[in-house]
This record gives sequence, structure tokens and C-alpha cells, in this order.
Amino acid sequence: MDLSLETRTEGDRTVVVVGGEIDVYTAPKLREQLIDLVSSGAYHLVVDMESVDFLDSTGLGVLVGGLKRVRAHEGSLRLVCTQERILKIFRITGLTKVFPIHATVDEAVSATD
Amino acid sequence: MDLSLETRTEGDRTVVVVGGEIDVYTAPKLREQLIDLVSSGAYHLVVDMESVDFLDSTGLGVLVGGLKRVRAHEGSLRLVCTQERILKIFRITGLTKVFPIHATVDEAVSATD
Amino acid sequence: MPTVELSFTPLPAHVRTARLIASTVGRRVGLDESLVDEVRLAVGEACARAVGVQRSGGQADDVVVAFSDDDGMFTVTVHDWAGAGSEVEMPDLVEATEDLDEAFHPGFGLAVVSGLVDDVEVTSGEPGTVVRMRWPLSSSVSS
Amino acid sequence: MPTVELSFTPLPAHVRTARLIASTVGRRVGLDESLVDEVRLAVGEACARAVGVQRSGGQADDVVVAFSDDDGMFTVTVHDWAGAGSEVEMPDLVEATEDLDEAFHPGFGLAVVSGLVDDVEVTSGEPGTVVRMRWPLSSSVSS
Ligand SMILES: Nc1ncnc2c1ncn2[C@@H]1O[C@H](COP(=O)(O)OP(=O)(O)O)[C@@H](O)[C@H]1O
Ligand SMILES: Nc1ncnc2c1ncn2[C@@H]1O[C@H](COP(=O)(O)OP(=O)(O)O)[C@@H](O)[C@H]1O
Repeated sequence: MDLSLETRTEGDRTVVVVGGEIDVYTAPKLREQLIDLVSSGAYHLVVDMESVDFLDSTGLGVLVGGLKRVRAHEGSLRLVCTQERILKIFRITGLTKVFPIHATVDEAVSATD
Repeated sequence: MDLSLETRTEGDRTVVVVGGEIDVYTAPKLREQLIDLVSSGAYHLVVDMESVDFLDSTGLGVLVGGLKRVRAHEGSLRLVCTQERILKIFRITGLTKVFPIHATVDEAVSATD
Repeated sequence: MPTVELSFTPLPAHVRTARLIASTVGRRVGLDESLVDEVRLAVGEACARAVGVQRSGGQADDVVVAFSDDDGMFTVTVHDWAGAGSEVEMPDLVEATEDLDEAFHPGFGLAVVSGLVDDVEVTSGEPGTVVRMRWPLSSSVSS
Repeated sequence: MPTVELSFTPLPAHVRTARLIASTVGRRVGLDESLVDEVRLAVGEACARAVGVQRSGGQADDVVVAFSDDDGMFTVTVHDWAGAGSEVEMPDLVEATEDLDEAFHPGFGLAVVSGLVDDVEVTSGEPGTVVRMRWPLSSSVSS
């Protein structure tokens, strides 16, 4: 399955809804999307991963890259994910300590910590 | 997907409902079923192929083998199939001239030609 | 140079794997969806035949399937190592039917292949038979 | 002797094919369903790494993935030909994060592999790196 990307604004946050597989083949598309958003001034991103079927380390690398970019502008990058198989990959790599991970988009959008 | 087989009797006919893939890997199972039926005295067979997703030449070979067996007992082997992709394989191999092919199980069960 | 090459011990279960790969790789190189089914069936037939001739000859070497896309064509070749003499005739199936048993018959699958695929070439010799099939690609999505 | 062997030109699209084959072959040899996801991810990571190191080294030879089941184990090896010196350290990712860019980083994928898979062995040298992963089979359905 291929990657799908949808973007919408909620207040000062930009929500990116990702679906399908984020892997070595599709990750460049997600990277472009994140770069475009930051270039256009969106520094507070919420990436909704609830419809992601597959995530590999290339995908993780793109998310980490996105985090670096928004941080350069005092921004934030929050993830929405409750899928155990996806969360496991963040845990294995220690990235649960790097990304704020929320159970719902609402929670992520209203988070300020 | 694997092969599924179900057998029932309708009058003097025995209907074998086949589902899934009939290929080099699963065809032996269908062959056994046909041999068992003929051994137990069922010589008028209707093979319902409407739920078959895939058929290869090994599957054709098993059907031809079944036909030979029932013919040895003055029996019949009729097929039920309306799927174009499956019919195509019978046409390519000229087997449409060998097997009576019906659009419904009812038609096959009542056929006497 | 083949884009993807698969080799497998001559077992029926692996023919299914080869079919699955044929449709996946075919789609990926941009094969028209209407041809995917044909490719899957044809590759399966060629592999089933290769598995069959190697098993009946007691030849345990891996069957090799190579997929490539060049010059707007998707090419699949299936190699067996059963030596020259593994039958490659394509029988007239309608004529043959009365004699035909469900026993393995290598020509049967090739007849299906040649009936399905417009561009097919079968070369028999040492170390075995090569079945080469080609399909046109409507577009080159990726390679 | 490998049951199924796949080789492919080092392109990201083929990593997906390798993943698909990993889960198909794994299921076929009787891998527990709960492990299929892990195998798919681990094989994908190892292949993505191999594709990455070969591409960055300009090495166009085929990446080779071999699947076999022996002695109740499902073994997958992934070979690249990038030569000795293609990094194989598995970085502490939490420490590394501040420096980490989305740029290709071969150690990242291996860290995921070693975190996921209990039985993994990475051998680096000439002509390249071999990642060998093994999983127990609950049953031997077919081979
Ligand atoms: N030849 C094939 N064509 C399409 N899908 C396949 C093929 N082989 C395997 N698969 C996929 O792999 C999955 C596992 O196959 P499996 O159910 O283990 O087959 P079997 O029961 O014959 O061993 C199937 O659900 C199917 O989606
Ligand atoms: N790595 C994979 N894992 C599972 N399924 C796959 C994989 N690669 C391909 N497929 C199957 O092959 C089909 C065709 O893939 P495709 O849509 O062409 O991918 P893409 O759009 O990335 O080229 C998909 O629908 C999917 O079922």
C-alpha cells in the first residue's frame, strides 16, 4: 500500500494525517511534506499516525528530521498513535523519549507542555 | 489463499463446491476428493467453481482426471463457472469442448444431455 | 541485468511465492492491471512446469525466475536445470484429452502459457529449459 | 541450502518486494502469526540498509536475501556488497537523536533489527556485510 497524506489546520497547529506505509520507498514523500510545511511557516505540527500500517527506520528518520526543523523555529512535533505495533518501534529506538505521543488528535492539539 | 472443498448430494448428483486457489500446491487435495467420491460410488459430479480465485494447468489436469474416472463408470462431470478469467483457461486449452460448463448449479444438476 | 531474481528449491509451495512476486513486481514496474492476472498465471505455469520436470528428474537445484523491465517491456524468464530432453512440446490439448491423466504433464502448462502470452520463447538444451515471456509496459512507474 | 533466495538491484521499491516475500515465505514455513510482523519489519530494515550502503557506495550489484528453514528455525540472511567499512555499529539512538538527520543512516535500521530480533548476527568484511536473523518455528507446515 502506498502513502497517503492529508493536511489541515486546527488553531495554531497543523495536523498531518498519514495513512499507509512509511518506508524506505515512501518516506521521501513525507519528508517533502514536512519540509514544505515548515517552509510555509507551520512550526507546530501534529502527525496523526493512526492509519499507518507500516513504519520502518527510514520513516523514523524523517520524523526526527521534522522535529529538528520545527525546533529550529521554537516549534513542536507531536505524534498521535495508539497502535501497539507502531509504538513498539518508537520504544525500541528510544524515540518515545523524544516525541510527545498522544492518544487522540484533540489531546495533541490542545497539549502545551 | 488455500483450497476449500464442500460436498453435498442433490438427487443422483454430487455437488463439489470448490473455493480458493486450485494450483500445483492444492490440486492434490482436489484429486483425492474426486477419487474418494468415485470410489464411494458417486459417478455424477457437479464441480461448482464460482468461488475459485485461481486455476492453473495442474487444476485442469485434476479435473480431466476426474472426468476420465467418472466416464469409466458411465458417469458425468459438469462444471459450474461464469467467471471470465477462469473460463478463459478452459477456452485456451480447448477444454470447453470436453467439459459441459453451466451457469448455475441448478442448471448443472438438472442437465441430462 | 535482472531487476529482481528469485531462486527456490523445486517445491510446489514455492510456485505460489513466485506467482505472488510476479504480480507484485509486475505492478511495481507499471504493468497494466489487466495484464497482472495473465502474468501471475503464466509465471505460475512456467514455474510449476520447472518444478515438475526437476522433481521427476530428481534434480534438486534451485529453479530461477528473473524479472526485468527494459525498453518498455516486462520480461520474465524461468530456468530449470533438468537438462535437454525435458519435454517442451506444446500438445494440442483438445486432441490429447482422451489420453490425458491428471499425472504431471509438462507440456500442459506450456500450452496454457503459449495460449495466454503473445510473446513467449521456449529454449531447450543444456543445462535445461528457459521459458522467456514478455509483456508491454504501458508506463514506466519506477524501476 | 536456502529454500528461497531473492536478489534485486539496490532500489527502495524492491525493499517492499523483499518484505512481502519475507512474510509470505515465513507463513509458508509455519512461522507463528505473531512473529510475521516482526520478520517483515526486520527483513525490510536489513534490506533498506543494504540498499542504502550500496547506493551511497555506488555499488550496483544485487542485494541478496536468502530464506531457509532448518532444525525448527526460520533463517533470513541479507547480503550487501558494499565492502568492509560500511558502518555496522548500532548507535544508541536516544543519545544520537540530537545529531540525527533524516539523511540515510545505516546504523539506525540495524538498531531496530537488533531491538526487534533476539537472534541476530552481523558480520562485516569483504565483500560486504551479512545480517543473519533467526526465528523459532512453532510448527513445520511445509518446506
Ligand atoms: N500465490 C499467492 N498469491 C497471492 N497471495 C498469496 C500467494 N501465496 C501466498 N499468498 C498470501 O500469503 C498469505 C499466506 O498464505 P497461506 O494462507 O499460508 O497459504 P497456504 O495456506 O497455502 O500455506 C495468504 O493469505 C495470501 O494473502
Ligand atoms: N511490501 C509490501 N507489503 C505488502 N503488500 C505489498 C508490498 N508491496 C506490494 N504489495 C502489494 O502489491 C500491491 C501493489 O503495490 P503498489 O500499489 O504498486 O505499491 P506502490 O503504489 O508503492 O507502487 C499492493 O496493493 C500491495 O497489496
